[in-house]
Amino acid sequence: MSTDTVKAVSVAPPAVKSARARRKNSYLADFGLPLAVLALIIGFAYFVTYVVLSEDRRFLLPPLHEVIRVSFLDADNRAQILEALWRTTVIAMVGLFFSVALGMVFAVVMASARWLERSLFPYAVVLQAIPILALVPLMGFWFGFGFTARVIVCVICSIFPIIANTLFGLQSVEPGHRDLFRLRGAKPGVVLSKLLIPAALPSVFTGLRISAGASVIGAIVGDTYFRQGEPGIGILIDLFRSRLQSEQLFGAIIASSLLGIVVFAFFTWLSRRLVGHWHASGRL
Amino acid sequence: MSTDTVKAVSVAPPAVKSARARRKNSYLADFGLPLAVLALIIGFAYFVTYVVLSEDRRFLLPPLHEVIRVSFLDADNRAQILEALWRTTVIAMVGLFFSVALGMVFAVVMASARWLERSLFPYAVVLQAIPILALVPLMGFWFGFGFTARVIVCVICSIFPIIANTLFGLQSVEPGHRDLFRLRGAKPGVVLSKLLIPAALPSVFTGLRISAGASVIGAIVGDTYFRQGEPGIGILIDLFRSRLQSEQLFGAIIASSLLGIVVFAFFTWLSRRLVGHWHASGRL
Amino acid sequence: MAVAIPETAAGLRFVSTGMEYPDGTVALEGVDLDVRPGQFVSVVGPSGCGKSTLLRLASRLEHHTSGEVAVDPHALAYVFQDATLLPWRSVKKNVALFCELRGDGKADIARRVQEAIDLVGLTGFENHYPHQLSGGMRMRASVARCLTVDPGVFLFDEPFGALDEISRQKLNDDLQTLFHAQKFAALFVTHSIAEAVYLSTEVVVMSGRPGRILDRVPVPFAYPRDPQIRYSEEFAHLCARVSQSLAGKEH
Amino acid sequence: MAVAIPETAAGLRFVSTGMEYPDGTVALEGVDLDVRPGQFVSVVGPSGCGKSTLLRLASRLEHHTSGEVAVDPHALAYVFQDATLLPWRSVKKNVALFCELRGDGKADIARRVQEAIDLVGLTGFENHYPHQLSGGMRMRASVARCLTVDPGVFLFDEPFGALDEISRQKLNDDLQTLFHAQKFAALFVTHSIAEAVYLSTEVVVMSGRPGRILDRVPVPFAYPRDPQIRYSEEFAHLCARVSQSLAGKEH
Amino acid sequence: ACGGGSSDAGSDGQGVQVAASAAADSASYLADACPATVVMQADWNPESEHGALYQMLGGDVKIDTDKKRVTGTLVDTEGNDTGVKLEIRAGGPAIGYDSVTNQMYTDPDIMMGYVSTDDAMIAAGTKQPVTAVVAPTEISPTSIMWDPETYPDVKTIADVKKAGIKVRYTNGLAYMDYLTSTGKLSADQVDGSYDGSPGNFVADAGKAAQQGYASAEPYLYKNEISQWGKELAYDLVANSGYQIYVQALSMPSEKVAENSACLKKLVPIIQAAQIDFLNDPADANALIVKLVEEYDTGWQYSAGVADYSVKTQKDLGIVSNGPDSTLGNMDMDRVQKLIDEMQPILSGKGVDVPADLKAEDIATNEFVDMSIGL
Ligand SMILES: Nc1ncnc2c1ncn2[C@@H]1O[C@H](COP(=O)(O)OP(=O)(O)OP(=O)(O)O)[C@@H](O)[C@H]1O
Ligand SMILES: Nc1ncnc2c1ncn2[C@@H]1O[C@H](COP(=O)(O)OP(=O)(O)OP(=O)(O)O)[C@@H](O)[C@H]1O
Ligand SMILES: Cc1ncc(C[n+]2csc(CCO)c2C)c(N)n1
Ligand SMILES: [Mg+2]
Ligand SMILES: [Mg+2]
Repeated sequence: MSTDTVKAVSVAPPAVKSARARRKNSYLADFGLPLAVLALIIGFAYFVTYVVLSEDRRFLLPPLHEVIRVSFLDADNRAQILEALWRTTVIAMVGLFFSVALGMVFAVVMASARWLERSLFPYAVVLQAIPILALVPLMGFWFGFGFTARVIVCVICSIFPIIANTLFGLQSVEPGHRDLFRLRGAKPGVVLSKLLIPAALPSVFTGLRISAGASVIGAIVGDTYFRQGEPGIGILIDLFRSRLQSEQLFGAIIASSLLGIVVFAFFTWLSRRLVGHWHASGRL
Repeated sequence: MSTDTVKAVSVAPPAVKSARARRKNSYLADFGLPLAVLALIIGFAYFVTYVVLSEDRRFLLPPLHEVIRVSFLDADNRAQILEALWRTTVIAMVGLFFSVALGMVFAVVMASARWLERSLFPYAVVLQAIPILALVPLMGFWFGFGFTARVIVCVICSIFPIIANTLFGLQSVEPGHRDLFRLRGAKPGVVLSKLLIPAALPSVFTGLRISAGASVIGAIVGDTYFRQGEPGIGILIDLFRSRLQSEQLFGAIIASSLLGIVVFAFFTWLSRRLVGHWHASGRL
Repeated sequence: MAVAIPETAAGLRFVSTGMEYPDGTVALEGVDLDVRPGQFVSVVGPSGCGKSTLLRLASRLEHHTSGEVAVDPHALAYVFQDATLLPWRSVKKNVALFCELRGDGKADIARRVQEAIDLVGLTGFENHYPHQLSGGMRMRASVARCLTVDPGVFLFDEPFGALDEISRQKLNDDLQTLFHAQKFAALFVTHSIAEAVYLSTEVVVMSGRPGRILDRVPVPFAYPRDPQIRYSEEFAHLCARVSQSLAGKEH
Repeated sequence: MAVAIPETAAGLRFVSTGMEYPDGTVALEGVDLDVRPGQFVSVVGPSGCGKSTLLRLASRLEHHTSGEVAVDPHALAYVFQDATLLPWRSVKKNVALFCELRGDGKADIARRVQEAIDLVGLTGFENHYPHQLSGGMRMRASVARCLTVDPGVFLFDEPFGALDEISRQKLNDDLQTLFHAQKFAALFVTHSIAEAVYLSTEVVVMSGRPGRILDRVPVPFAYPRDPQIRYSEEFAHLCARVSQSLAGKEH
Repeated sequence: ACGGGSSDAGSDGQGVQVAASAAADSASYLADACPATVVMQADWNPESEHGALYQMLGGDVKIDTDKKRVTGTLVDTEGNDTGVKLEIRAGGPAIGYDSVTNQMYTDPDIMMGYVSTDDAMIAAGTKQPVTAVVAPTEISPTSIMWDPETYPDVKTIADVKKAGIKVRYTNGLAYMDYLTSTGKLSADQVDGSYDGSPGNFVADAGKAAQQGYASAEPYLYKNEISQWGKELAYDLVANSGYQIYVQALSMPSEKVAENSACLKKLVPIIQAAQIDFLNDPADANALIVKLVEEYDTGWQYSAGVADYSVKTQKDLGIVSNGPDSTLGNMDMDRVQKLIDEMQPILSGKGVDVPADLKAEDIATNEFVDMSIGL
């Protein structure tokens, strides 16, 4: 034990003003640094556009301000993109709703017995690993080529993370907590609502964060194969691509990415609200 | 406290022979019941084939024995499917490898500071929510239309669950365990290898289970857009589809689903090996 | 091995009960023990001898591998060795859990919960979450949870081990009052011999692993017991006897 | 508020230290305490008074909000109130953790680990996992982990609370021997007044929340202490004084 | 096709034999005017609609099964070596369904590619202008087809509209914008989900009509898709007034001038090759079938469909001289008419086709040998 080390760690208490300073610091970290990273990425995009790509090839990644100007400042284009985005959003949300509802039920059923897990999990994997493309005519035959089929595609794309993470959450429930309920002879429904669901919630939210993006992709994929009814952003992306409209193409991509981020952010916020007070994963 | 209740719970100890009986029972539950469920599903498929579908629509879901006969009992067809499947497997595995490696690094970086998480997570979401279709020309320009691009598509499809679940695992590390390492002034690398990774492992495996199927889908999607180099099962699916070779189409779908299940089962097995001795999620 | 369990049995009964964990650890061997309503049996024994296992068998959370166990599982309360509070529930909601499970009315729950919280001295911490409590406070919340349900069989696994002597003595007195009033069957694991003697109708001394019953020390004091009996000679005598049994000495 | 910390300080020093948790709970107020190498200071006080908080400040795992804290963070060992064993490591590997973190050689680790395991009486359970242990065994594993590292500052948070009297007395004696040999600075939280007096050079009595130092009781016995001093009159006298301070009575 | 390498077609009758070298002063000696390798980007997998290109390959072809490209000596109508190589790159799936225009603007090695008039207009509107230098195909084989059993009274696209039949087409193709904007089909009867697979058509038993190539799909559905196995009826989209030059060989407009010397000699060779192909498609068709097999991108092409394709190209005048006696030239009035009709339609869809776009901006007959014709 040397003198120096002790001197080194003689720590003055945080001064009174530090609370405000810390908050300021946290604002900086919460918003400033992420914005700095965003700026960096935008800078990189411009670098690619203007330095890496020769003029002829600039359509591969058009300048961002052009993308914004053409896609979002032009009223017609903006309306077109936002309308299509809205329709995709509806599909994605309906799909996600069913994914969450069905996925959690599926997981709860599987968690209730090992043989059920072993019997059912493989089909969940198949559902996830199956190329949707291959099922298009069959699904079209049953569900038509419109809203229903698109929602189903979205569910297929986004249900598995919910199942896997809910199941993980259910299996991670502390044995001591289970004992507590067993001891008092709690009914399965009560165990579910008062123990299993709350305990699995942080995990479920992780599943939701994965499914957020997956549902958007699912809606876009569904758009691609099932084109009856109102066109969504997937159709628009296809269209812009075949019409070589790079700016609008990237505009549509940005719009659908933002949709993914918004859904993701929503669940992050919800998770902080619901589990932040007791589980670290909720404290972003 | 009634007399009856006590009588009711007077429990004789499990007899000595019960160990073997229990094992038998568990074999039944582990293999018998899942097989029964499989039989049920096959029965349902036949029902659809022969009862729901009229004869000229039977190609939408051909009889399973025909699928097997044409796709797997015919040597040529089997060779064709297995060869393509093998190539897809290679892509899926290489892709999954990078997903796991990059995804875990990404998660560890994000877990190291809140501002990093807030700064980087949105881009992971974008990566996941972006329609790959839209990036085809840009990726083709940079990475060609072959192996590299296909692996990248596979990574894009399968990295997010790894990131999200690893991050969740890292955030769920018990504060007391962190204290243990902080107390002894452990270096970040040591904390990572001796605390964070082991503690996050059960969660990481949940991510791997999701990514197992996603990597197969990613490889098939990559096949669709990047057809230079050796063709995989995705191309075959496309081919059978365009020729309405239903039996082979379903054969190929079954083969790729089995690939998904095999990868999934491998990680389930590995998770039992690695975390089964201490975490309930590893004990399937 | 079919030992007849008397039909009139209530409370707890172990008949040459043994328990071997799947990994081969034999935790208990040939335990014969009866705890009837109105009996307060304390168990003392070396760490790892199978005391918690005994309580887990009594609660049917674990299953014995030989002999027999009979227990009235209704109205069973069990203070676990760990606090096992639900981290997403505040102290108040944690304490309310058992009442909720029983389906009590809201007002009734609120009253019982507040009484129990006041009793264990957690007043003012009703809305705190478990991670905001000290170790002893967590155990007290856990005890409070069990105090809300008027149990017929009450199992305690070192409930007051994490408490200072003063809190401990207060809770001992409160528990004794409760026992005297409700006459439940109590099985109480503790490491404090004085506590065991002060509370119990009988102290059971267990041997090291595998746990067997080494000695049974009946405690003749009548309830309610005056805290001052702790300083009586008979009390000291009983403690010494338990202590000697524990140390493996014949008496 | 810049209190000069003597440059020669080693061990631990609190200078009018206070600690308020973010939720507003004031855990400590104006604590002045010095623990030099060769001093063994026990802390007793009511549950929830801030004893664990004091140790967490001493270990720099938590930060004080007023006053000053000085500590030599090297060679710090801390037996937490919970066992905090890593569930994926066997007992042996858990006990080896601190040695591994220090980068000891394999043979050295194996030797130290076995010594520590033997000392706490877990021989035979080296390859068990934490969930296969009893509560007391887990705490002993946790103590063993800290015994492997020859600490300069040793913090204990009720290390023996979950143990029976016999194991406890044995570990008390072993710890005393260790202290006498190594002369570390020890800060020891316990609820057993006898244990505090038996082990310490000084017993510090804390008040209920917010924790302040109510009384300091120096213990004059020389080391090594004969277990028999527990039955001496002076020992009883010291215990009584601590007990009274704890009960809030002036002495 | 293993290892992703290349293989020689050999001299077993696949491809046209190289007879001799063209004299250095002959019209078909390209070495002094053209790049050492002339690279052509096709818009799809090898098919008989691309016959002219494959006809120009000598017998010494090297097939890159990895990148889906074929290279060989560029030979003239006599089979003489022109002194340069010809590389034909497969399009469609081989390039991730990217557009030929994009490919030409990304890879400067590509000299020419197949671009249809409508796509050239779109390219002009997105600042990737291309100019067609020769149009080997006179009429687009793109058709709407339907089941004559279900709809015995339907003969034309106008009837399809009248009958209100759903029409499945591939999203993004401009011809459908034309048909719907001009009221030749109604917007609510079309469905852009056609992805090349016959599954949906067969599954609803021919209730809907579907897009298809007149030179391929009728044969395929009758002979190679056993679940259908019947005749299809169809009507060319061109019959409704949508007169594009499909698969016209084009290049970025800025490159036309610098390549004019080459084009002057090369375009007549292409014209002649198309005529040679129609007269004797056997060698080129054999190569096409072989390439499809070797490329292994999931596309299938039988000798039967290749023969049917050539026959249909002749019968329907898909490959023909058109109104004049020259094969390969473009009727600039026809192009201008299409521009005038399509400009407002495309602009309405958000594609900024310049209002003053002229036929000359996207097509030129400058290099066409007016004397070459069927
Ligand atoms: N889940 C388990 N698997 C295997 N062995 C176990 C398990 N739980 C406990 N044991 C073993 O059973 C024995 C008795 O454990 P138990 O928890 O009943 O002890 P205890 O008397 O309560 O000890 P303590 O006073 O330390 O709490 C111990 O040796 C322990 O290692
Ligand atoms: N993380 C926290 N957030 C808020 N309050 C806390 C936190 N940890 C402890 N406290 C509060 O600080 C006070 C002191 O807690 P501490 O754990 O130091 O008590 P203790 O003296 O160790 O008690 P015990 O003997 O029961 O272990 C308690 O009132 C407790 O509620
Ligand atoms: C058989 C056949 N099917 C699809 C295409 C692909 N394709 C290339 S250009 C074009 C649009 C024509 O206006 C289409 C559909 C093809 N070439 N041949
Ligand atoms: Mg125990
Ligand atoms: Mg404490």
